[in-house]
Amino acid sequence: MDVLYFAWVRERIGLPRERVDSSAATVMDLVEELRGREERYAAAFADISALRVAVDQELVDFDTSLNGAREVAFFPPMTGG
Amino acid sequence: MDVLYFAWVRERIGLPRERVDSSAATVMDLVEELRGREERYAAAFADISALRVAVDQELVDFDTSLNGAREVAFFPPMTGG
Amino acid sequence: MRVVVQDSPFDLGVETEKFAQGCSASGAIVTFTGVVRDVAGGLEVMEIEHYPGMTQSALEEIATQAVSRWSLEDALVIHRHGPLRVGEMIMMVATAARHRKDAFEAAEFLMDYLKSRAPFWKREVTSDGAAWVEAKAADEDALDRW
Amino acid sequence: MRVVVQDSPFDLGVETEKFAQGCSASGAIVTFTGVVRDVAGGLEVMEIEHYPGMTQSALEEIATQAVSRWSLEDALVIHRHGPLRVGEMIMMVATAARHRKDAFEAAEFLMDYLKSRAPFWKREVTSDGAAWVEAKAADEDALDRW
Repeated sequence: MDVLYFAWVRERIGLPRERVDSSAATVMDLVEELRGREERYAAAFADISALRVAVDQELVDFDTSLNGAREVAFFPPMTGG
Repeated sequence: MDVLYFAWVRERIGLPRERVDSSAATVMDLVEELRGREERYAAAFADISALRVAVDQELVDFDTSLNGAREVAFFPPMTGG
Repeated sequence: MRVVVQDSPFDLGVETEKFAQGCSASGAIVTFTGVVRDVAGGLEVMEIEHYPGMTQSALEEIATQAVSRWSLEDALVIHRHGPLRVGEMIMMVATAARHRKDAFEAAEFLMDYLKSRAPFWKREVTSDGAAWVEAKAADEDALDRW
Repeated sequence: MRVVVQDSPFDLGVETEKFAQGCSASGAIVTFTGVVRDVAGGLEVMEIEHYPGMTQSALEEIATQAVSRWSLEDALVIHRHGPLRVGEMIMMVATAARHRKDAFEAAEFLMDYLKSRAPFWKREVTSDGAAWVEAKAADEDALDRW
Protein backbone atom coordinates (compact mmCIF):
# COMPACT_ATOMS: atom_id res chain seq x y z
CA MET A 1 0.00 0.00 0.00
CA ASP A 2 0.95 3.69 -0.27
CA VAL A 3 1.74 5.46 2.99
CA LEU A 4 1.57 9.25 2.97
CA TYR A 5 2.89 11.76 5.48
CA PHE A 6 1.90 15.43 5.88
CA ALA A 7 3.09 18.51 7.77
CA TRP A 8 5.60 17.76 10.55
CA VAL A 9 5.12 14.02 10.19
CA ARG A 10 6.43 14.36 6.63
CA GLU A 11 9.31 16.52 7.82
CA ARG A 12 10.26 14.19 10.66
CA ILE A 13 10.22 11.09 8.49
CA GLY A 14 11.84 12.94 5.61
CA LEU A 15 9.60 11.93 2.74
CA PRO A 16 6.02 12.63 1.61
CA ARG A 17 5.03 9.12 0.56
CA GLU A 18 6.41 5.64 0.21
CA ARG A 19 5.35 2.18 -0.88
CA VAL A 20 5.05 -0.18 2.13
CA ASP A 21 4.60 -3.93 1.85
CA SER A 22 2.91 -4.88 5.05
CA SER A 23 0.52 -7.46 6.35
CA ALA A 24 -0.56 -5.27 9.27
CA ALA A 25 -4.17 -5.99 10.17
CA THR A 26 -4.97 -2.57 11.60
CA VAL A 27 -3.62 0.99 11.43
CA MET A 28 -2.10 0.49 14.89
CA ASP A 29 -0.26 -2.65 13.70
CA LEU A 30 1.16 -0.60 10.82
CA VAL A 31 2.26 2.11 13.25
CA GLU A 32 4.10 -0.50 15.36
CA GLU A 33 5.79 -1.86 12.26
CA LEU A 34 6.94 1.60 11.14
CA ARG A 35 8.12 2.50 14.65
CA GLY A 36 10.45 -0.52 14.54
CA ARG A 37 12.15 0.63 11.34
CA GLU A 38 14.33 3.58 12.26
CA GLU A 39 14.66 6.34 14.82
CA ARG A 40 12.98 8.93 12.60
CA TYR A 41 9.86 6.73 12.38
CA ALA A 42 9.92 6.08 16.12
CA ALA A 43 10.13 9.85 16.68
CA ALA A 44 7.28 10.63 14.27
CA PHE A 45 5.00 8.00 15.81
CA ALA A 46 6.05 8.52 19.44
CA ASP A 47 2.76 10.09 20.53
CA ILE A 48 -0.23 8.68 18.68
CA SER A 49 -2.58 11.15 20.41
CA ALA A 50 -0.84 13.92 18.43
CA LEU A 51 -1.63 12.19 15.12
CA ARG A 52 -4.58 11.64 12.85
CA VAL A 53 -4.94 8.95 10.20
CA ALA A 54 -6.91 8.52 6.99
CA VAL A 55 -7.41 5.22 5.17
CA ASP A 56 -8.27 5.57 1.51
CA GLN A 57 -8.85 9.29 2.12
CA GLU A 58 -11.37 8.89 4.93
CA LEU A 59 -10.54 9.92 8.51
CA VAL A 60 -10.57 6.83 10.74
CA ASP A 61 -9.49 5.60 14.18
CA PHE A 62 -6.22 3.81 14.81
CA ASP A 63 -7.96 0.48 15.42
CA THR A 64 -9.42 0.49 11.90
CA SER A 65 -8.76 -2.58 9.74
CA LEU A 66 -6.38 -2.25 6.81
CA ASN A 67 -8.09 -5.05 4.92
CA GLY A 68 -8.13 -3.97 1.27
CA ALA A 69 -6.61 -0.55 2.03
CA ARG A 70 -4.67 1.07 -0.81
CA GLU A 71 -3.63 4.34 0.84
CA VAL A 72 -2.88 5.24 4.46
CA ALA A 73 -2.03 8.82 5.46
CA PHE A 74 -0.59 10.07 8.76
CA PHE A 75 -0.66 13.73 9.79
CA PRO A 76 -1.09 16.07 12.76
CA PRO A 77 -4.52 17.49 13.70
CA MET A 78 -5.75 19.65 10.83
CA THR A 79 -5.59 23.44 10.93
CA GLY A 80 -7.73 24.53 8.01
CA GLY A 81 -10.14 27.41 7.73
CA MET B 1 -44.88 68.93 20.28
CA ASP B 2 -44.76 66.98 17.01
CA VAL B 3 -46.51 63.62 16.99
CA LEU B 4 -45.50 61.16 14.24
CA TYR B 5 -47.22 58.00 13.05
CA PHE B 6 -45.71 55.17 11.01
CA ALA B 7 -46.91 52.06 9.15
CA TRP B 8 -50.51 51.02 9.95
CA VAL B 9 -50.75 53.59 12.75
CA ARG B 10 -50.19 56.26 10.12
CA GLU B 11 -52.74 54.63 7.80
CA ARG B 12 -55.35 54.26 10.53
CA ILE B 13 -55.04 57.85 11.74
CA GLY B 14 -54.72 59.12 8.20
CA LEU B 15 -51.71 61.40 8.51
CA PRO B 16 -47.96 60.99 9.05
CA ARG B 17 -47.43 63.79 11.56
CA GLU B 18 -49.24 66.59 13.35
CA ARG B 19 -48.61 69.36 15.83
CA VAL B 20 -50.23 68.59 19.19
CA ASP B 21 -50.57 71.07 22.02
CA SER B 22 -50.75 68.93 25.08
CA SER B 23 -49.89 69.11 28.74
CA ALA B 24 -49.77 65.32 29.05
CA ALA B 25 -47.22 64.33 31.68
CA THR B 26 -46.41 60.89 30.25
CA VAL B 27 -46.70 59.05 26.95
CA MET B 28 -49.70 57.14 28.35
CA ASP B 29 -51.42 60.43 29.23
CA LEU B 30 -50.91 61.57 25.65
CA VAL B 31 -52.34 58.29 24.37
CA GLU B 32 -55.48 58.81 26.50
CA GLU B 33 -55.82 62.34 25.18
CA LEU B 34 -55.54 61.20 21.56
CA ARG B 35 -57.96 58.31 22.12
CA GLY B 36 -60.58 60.83 23.21
CA ARG B 37 -60.34 62.82 20.00
CA GLU B 38 -61.98 60.72 17.29
CA GLU B 39 -62.82 57.17 16.41
CA ARG B 40 -59.75 56.76 14.14
CA TYR B 41 -57.46 57.64 17.05
CA ALA B 42 -59.36 55.33 19.40
CA ALA B 43 -58.94 52.58 16.80
CA ALA B 44 -55.22 53.22 16.31
CA PHE B 45 -54.53 53.24 20.04
CA ALA B 46 -56.97 50.48 21.02
CA ASP B 47 -54.28 47.94 21.89
CA ILE B 48 -51.18 49.54 23.37
CA SER B 49 -49.37 46.18 23.48
CA ALA B 50 -49.34 46.24 19.64
CA LEU B 51 -47.58 49.62 19.63
CA ARG B 52 -44.12 51.02 20.25
CA VAL B 53 -43.22 54.59 21.06
CA ALA B 54 -40.16 56.81 20.64
CA VAL B 55 -39.65 60.15 22.40
CA ASP B 56 -37.18 62.44 20.69
CA GLN B 57 -36.11 59.49 18.53
CA GLU B 58 -35.30 57.11 21.36
CA LEU B 59 -37.39 53.98 22.03
CA VAL B 60 -39.10 54.33 25.43
CA ASP B 61 -41.86 52.80 27.55
CA PHE B 62 -45.37 54.20 27.73
CA ASP B 63 -44.87 55.48 31.26
CA THR B 64 -42.02 57.77 30.16
CA SER B 65 -42.30 61.47 31.05
CA LEU B 66 -42.95 63.93 28.24
CA ASN B 67 -41.26 66.76 30.13
CA GLY B 68 -39.34 68.75 27.54
CA ALA B 69 -40.24 66.33 24.71
CA ARG B 70 -40.27 67.83 21.22
CA GLU B 71 -41.18 64.74 19.15
CA VAL B 72 -43.23 61.67 19.97
CA ALA B 73 -43.61 58.82 17.45
CA PHE B 74 -46.05 55.90 17.54
CA PHE B 75 -45.66 52.81 15.41
CA PRO B 76 -46.09 49.01 15.34
CA PRO B 77 -43.23 46.66 16.33
CA MET B 78 -40.40 47.12 13.85
CA THR B 79 -39.73 44.66 11.04
CA GLY B 80 -36.30 45.64 9.77
CA GLY B 81 -33.44 43.45 8.60
CA MET C 1 -17.61 51.85 11.34
CA ARG C 2 -19.99 52.77 8.57
CA VAL C 3 -23.79 53.00 8.64
CA VAL C 4 -25.72 53.79 5.49
CA VAL C 5 -29.48 54.26 5.02
CA GLN C 6 -30.48 54.69 1.40
CA ASP C 7 -33.23 54.01 -1.10
CA SER C 8 -30.90 53.07 -3.95
CA PRO C 9 -29.47 49.55 -4.42
CA PHE C 10 -26.02 48.64 -3.09
CA ASP C 11 -23.45 46.32 -4.66
CA LEU C 12 -22.89 43.42 -2.26
CA GLY C 13 -19.67 42.33 -3.96
CA VAL C 14 -18.12 45.78 -4.00
CA GLU C 15 -19.14 46.52 -0.41
CA THR C 16 -17.87 43.16 0.86
CA GLU C 17 -14.53 43.45 -0.92
CA LYS C 18 -14.04 47.07 0.22
CA PHE C 19 -14.90 46.18 3.81
CA ALA C 20 -12.47 43.24 3.83
CA GLN C 21 -9.66 45.31 2.31
CA GLY C 22 -9.98 47.82 5.13
CA CYS C 23 -9.56 45.21 7.86
CA SER C 24 -5.91 44.22 7.83
CA ALA C 25 -5.77 43.12 11.48
CA SER C 26 -8.72 40.75 11.33
CA GLY C 27 -8.60 37.04 10.66
CA ALA C 28 -12.37 36.66 10.37
CA ILE C 29 -14.91 38.53 8.30
CA VAL C 30 -18.63 37.73 8.34
CA THR C 31 -21.33 39.22 6.15
CA PHE C 32 -25.08 38.82 6.27
CA THR C 33 -27.35 39.87 3.42
CA GLY C 34 -31.15 40.05 3.54
CA VAL C 35 -33.00 39.49 0.27
CA VAL C 36 -36.65 40.10 -0.62
CA ARG C 37 -38.31 36.72 -0.77
CA ASP C 38 -41.75 35.88 -2.12
CA VAL C 39 -43.07 34.09 0.95
CA ALA C 40 -46.78 33.85 0.18
CA GLY C 41 -46.51 33.83 -3.62
CA GLY C 42 -47.51 36.67 -5.90
CA LEU C 43 -45.43 39.38 -4.24
CA GLU C 44 -45.35 42.41 -6.53
CA VAL C 45 -43.38 44.78 -4.36
CA MET C 46 -42.12 45.07 -0.81
CA GLU C 47 -42.25 48.60 0.51
CA ILE C 48 -40.01 49.55 3.40
CA GLU C 49 -41.04 52.57 5.44
CA HIS C 50 -38.65 54.08 7.95
CA TYR C 51 -38.37 56.94 10.47
CA PRO C 52 -35.84 59.23 8.80
CA GLY C 53 -34.89 61.23 11.89
CA MET C 54 -34.26 58.15 13.97
CA THR C 55 -32.99 55.45 11.60
CA GLN C 56 -29.39 56.59 11.18
CA SER C 57 -28.80 57.19 14.90
CA ALA C 58 -30.50 53.93 15.92
CA LEU C 59 -28.31 51.95 13.51
CA GLU C 60 -25.18 53.78 14.66
CA GLU C 61 -25.99 53.00 18.27
CA ILE C 62 -26.48 49.31 17.49
CA ALA C 63 -23.24 49.15 15.48
CA THR C 64 -21.27 50.98 18.19
CA GLN C 65 -22.52 48.47 20.75
CA ALA C 66 -21.44 45.56 18.54
CA VAL C 67 -17.97 47.02 17.93
CA SER C 68 -17.26 47.58 21.60
CA ARG C 69 -18.78 44.36 22.90
CA TRP C 70 -16.90 42.06 20.50
CA SER C 71 -13.78 44.22 20.01
CA LEU C 72 -14.46 44.41 16.28
CA GLU C 73 -11.90 46.02 14.01
CA ASP C 74 -14.79 47.33 11.93
CA ALA C 75 -18.52 46.98 11.30
CA LEU C 76 -20.73 47.93 8.36
CA VAL C 77 -24.51 48.30 8.16
CA ILE C 78 -26.37 49.17 4.96
CA HIS C 79 -30.17 49.26 5.00
CA ARG C 80 -32.47 50.28 2.18
CA HIS C 81 -35.98 51.74 2.25
CA GLY C 82 -38.59 52.36 -0.41
CA PRO C 83 -40.08 49.89 -2.90
CA LEU C 84 -38.13 46.66 -3.56
CA ARG C 85 -38.77 43.73 -5.89
CA VAL C 86 -38.34 40.01 -5.22
CA GLY C 87 -34.64 39.12 -5.26
CA GLU C 88 -33.43 42.62 -4.42
CA MET C 89 -31.12 43.02 -1.46
CA ILE C 90 -32.72 44.80 1.48
CA MET C 91 -29.72 45.20 3.73
CA MET C 92 -26.32 43.86 4.70
CA VAL C 93 -24.09 43.84 7.75
CA ALA C 94 -20.39 43.01 7.90
CA THR C 95 -18.15 42.41 10.91
CA ALA C 96 -14.38 41.96 11.21
CA ALA C 97 -12.69 40.42 14.24
CA ARG C 98 -9.58 38.49 15.15
CA HIS C 99 -11.48 35.27 15.73
CA ARG C 100 -14.43 33.74 13.93
CA LYS C 101 -16.59 33.37 17.04
CA ASP C 102 -16.60 37.13 17.65
CA ALA C 103 -17.28 37.98 14.01
CA PHE C 104 -20.21 35.52 13.86
CA GLU C 105 -21.71 36.57 17.19
CA ALA C 106 -21.46 40.28 16.43
CA ALA C 107 -23.16 39.79 13.05
CA GLU C 108 -25.97 37.79 14.63
CA PHE C 109 -26.36 40.41 17.36
CA LEU C 110 -26.60 43.16 14.73
CA MET C 111 -29.23 41.21 12.83
CA ASP C 112 -31.32 40.46 15.91
CA TYR C 113 -31.31 44.15 16.83
CA LEU C 114 -32.02 45.33 13.29
CA LYS C 115 -35.04 43.01 13.12
CA SER C 116 -36.72 44.37 16.26
CA ARG C 117 -35.13 47.69 17.22
CA ALA C 118 -34.38 49.62 14.04
CA PRO C 119 -37.33 51.76 12.85
CA PHE C 120 -38.23 49.98 9.62
CA TRP C 121 -41.61 48.55 8.64
CA LYS C 122 -42.19 46.19 5.73
CA ARG C 123 -45.35 46.11 3.66
CA GLU C 124 -46.02 43.41 1.09
CA VAL C 125 -48.08 44.22 -1.96
CA THR C 126 -49.55 41.25 -3.85
CA SER C 127 -52.29 41.01 -6.45
CA ASP C 128 -54.67 40.35 -3.52
CA GLY C 129 -53.82 43.64 -1.79
CA ALA C 130 -51.29 44.98 0.66
CA ALA C 131 -50.42 43.90 4.20
CA TRP C 132 -47.91 45.05 6.80
CA VAL C 133 -45.45 42.33 7.75
CA GLU C 134 -46.07 41.33 11.34
CA ALA C 135 -43.21 41.21 13.82
CA LYS C 136 -42.42 37.67 14.86
CA ALA C 137 -42.33 36.63 18.49
CA ALA C 138 -39.20 34.63 17.60
CA ASP C 139 -37.42 37.84 16.56
CA GLU C 140 -38.28 39.53 19.85
CA ASP C 141 -37.17 36.41 21.75
CA ALA C 142 -33.89 36.34 19.83
CA LEU C 143 -32.84 39.52 21.66
CA ASP C 144 -32.89 37.74 25.02
CA ARG C 145 -29.64 35.95 24.37
CA TRP C 146 -27.60 39.17 24.19
CA MET D 1 -23.22 23.56 -4.22
CA ARG D 2 -19.70 24.49 -5.24
CA VAL D 3 -16.41 23.43 -3.63
CA VAL D 4 -13.13 24.83 -4.91
CA VAL D 5 -9.58 24.03 -3.79
CA GLN D 6 -6.97 26.21 -5.48
CA ASP D 7 -3.61 27.88 -4.97
CA SER D 8 -4.54 31.09 -6.76
CA PRO D 9 -6.35 34.00 -5.05
CA PHE D 10 -10.11 34.37 -5.30
CA ASP D 11 -12.14 37.57 -5.52
CA LEU D 12 -14.35 37.78 -2.43
CA GLY D 13 -16.58 40.46 -3.94
CA VAL D 14 -17.15 38.63 -7.20
CA GLU D 15 -17.74 35.28 -5.48
CA THR D 16 -20.16 36.77 -2.95
CA GLU D 17 -22.15 38.64 -5.59
CA LYS D 18 -22.28 35.59 -7.88
CA PHE D 19 -23.39 33.34 -5.05
CA ALA D 20 -26.14 35.74 -3.98
CA GLN D 21 -27.41 36.17 -7.55
CA GLY D 22 -27.82 32.42 -7.81
CA CYS D 23 -30.03 32.16 -4.71
CA SER D 24 -33.39 33.63 -5.65
CA ALA D 25 -35.42 31.68 -3.10
CA SER D 26 -33.33 32.62 -0.06
CA GLY D 27 -33.97 35.54 2.25
CA ALA D 28 -30.68 35.13 4.11
CA ILE D 29 -27.12 34.90 2.84
CA VAL D 30 -24.11 34.55 5.14
CA THR D 31 -20.45 34.61 4.16
CA PHE D 32 -17.35 33.96 6.22
CA THR D 33 -13.87 34.87 5.03
CA GLY D 34 -10.62 33.84 6.69
CA VAL D 35 -7.66 36.18 6.29
CA VAL D 36 -3.95 35.63 7.04
CA ARG D 37 -3.20 37.54 10.23
CA ASP D 38 0.19 38.31 11.72
CA VAL D 39 -0.46 36.89 15.19
CA ALA D 40 3.05 36.78 16.66
CA GLY D 41 4.52 39.64 14.62
CA GLY D 42 7.06 39.31 11.82
CA LEU D 43 5.09 36.81 9.73
CA GLU D 44 6.74 36.58 6.31
CA VAL D 45 4.59 33.90 4.77
CA MET D 46 1.95 31.38 5.76
CA GLU D 47 2.25 28.10 3.89
CA ILE D 48 -0.79 25.89 3.62
CA GLU D 49 -0.17 22.22 2.88
CA HIS D 50 -3.03 19.94 1.95
CA TYR D 51 -3.79 16.34 0.99
CA PRO D 52 -4.73 16.65 -2.70
CA GLY D 53 -6.49 13.31 -3.04
CA MET D 54 -8.67 13.90 0.01
CA THR D 55 -9.29 17.64 0.22
CA GLN D 56 -11.93 18.03 -2.45
CA SER D 57 -13.99 15.05 -1.30
CA ALA D 58 -13.71 16.00 2.40
CA LEU D 59 -14.96 19.52 1.65
CA GLU D 60 -17.77 18.21 -0.54
CA GLU D 61 -18.87 15.85 2.21
CA ILE D 62 -18.93 18.69 4.75
CA ALA D 63 -20.83 20.99 2.40
CA THR D 64 -23.35 18.26 1.53
CA GLN D 65 -24.00 17.70 5.23
CA ALA D 66 -24.58 21.42 5.77
CA VAL D 67 -26.96 21.72 2.81
CA SER D 68 -29.12 18.81 3.94
CA ARG D 69 -29.10 19.57 7.66
CA TRP D 70 -30.14 23.23 7.28
CA SER D 71 -32.14 22.91 4.01
CA LEU D 72 -29.84 25.37 2.31
CA GLU D 73 -30.66 26.59 -1.18
CA ASP D 74 -26.91 26.64 -1.87
CA ALA D 75 -23.49 26.50 -0.24
CA LEU D 76 -20.04 27.56 -1.41
CA VAL D 77 -16.60 26.63 -0.08
CA ILE D 78 -13.35 28.03 -1.48
CA HIS D 79 -10.07 27.08 0.21
CA ARG D 80 -6.58 28.01 -0.92
CA HIS D 81 -3.26 26.23 -0.38
CA GLY D 82 0.35 27.21 -0.99
CA PRO D 83 2.21 30.30 0.26
CA LEU D 84 0.12 33.27 1.42
CA ARG D 85 1.07 36.73 2.68
CA VAL D 86 -0.44 38.71 5.57
CA GLY D 87 -3.80 40.13 4.54
CA GLU D 88 -4.44 37.54 1.84
CA MET D 89 -7.69 35.62 1.96
CA ILE D 90 -7.27 31.96 2.86
CA MET D 91 -10.78 30.72 2.34
CA MET D 92 -14.45 31.60 2.28
CA VAL D 93 -17.77 29.89 2.81
CA ALA D 94 -21.21 31.12 1.83
CA THR D 95 -24.64 29.79 2.76
CA ALA D 96 -28.12 30.70 1.55
CA ALA D 97 -31.30 29.82 3.43
CA ARG D 98 -34.83 31.06 3.89
CA HIS D 99 -34.17 32.28 7.42
CA ARG D 100 -31.15 33.92 8.99
CA LYS D 101 -30.78 31.39 11.80
CA ASP D 102 -30.21 28.54 9.34
CA ALA D 103 -27.78 30.53 7.19
CA PHE D 104 -25.73 31.55 10.23
CA GLU D 105 -25.70 28.11 11.82
CA ALA D 106 -24.75 26.35 8.61
CA ALA D 107 -21.86 28.77 8.03
CA GLU D 108 -20.58 28.25 11.58
CA PHE D 109 -20.91 24.49 11.18
CA LEU D 110 -18.91 24.61 7.94
CA MET D 111 -16.20 26.68 9.62
CA ASP D 112 -15.97 24.42 12.66
CA TYR D 113 -15.58 21.39 10.41
CA LEU D 114 -13.10 23.08 8.08
CA LYS D 115 -10.95 24.01 11.07
CA SER D 116 -10.62 20.46 12.40
CA ARG D 117 -11.71 17.99 9.73
CA ALA D 118 -10.46 19.26 6.38
CA PRO D 119 -6.91 18.11 5.52
CA PHE D 120 -5.07 21.43 5.62
CA TRP D 121 -2.01 22.30 7.70
CA LYS D 122 -0.71 25.82 8.25
CA ARG D 123 2.95 26.69 8.70
CA GLU D 124 4.09 30.17 9.72
CA VAL D 125 7.44 31.44 8.51
CA THR D 126 8.91 34.39 10.42
CA SER D 127 12.40 35.85 10.53
CA ASP D 128 12.97 33.56 13.57
CA GLY D 129 12.21 30.40 11.61
CA ALA D 130 9.19 28.29 10.73
CA ALA D 131 6.58 26.57 12.89
CA TRP D 132 3.49 24.48 12.22
CA VAL D 133 0.33 26.09 13.59
CA GLU D 134 -0.98 23.92 16.41
CA ALA D 135 -4.60 22.83 16.46
CA LYS D 136 -6.55 24.52 19.24
CA ALA D 137 -8.50 22.52 21.78
CA ALA D 138 -11.25 25.15 21.39
CA ASP D 139 -11.57 24.24 17.71
CA GLU D 140 -11.98 20.57 18.49
CA ASP D 141 -14.48 21.40 21.26
CA ALA D 142 -16.46 23.59 18.85
CA LEU D 143 -17.46 20.43 16.95
CA ASP D 144 -19.34 19.09 19.97
CA ARG D 145 -22.24 21.44 19.48
CA TRP D 146 -23.23 20.00 16.11
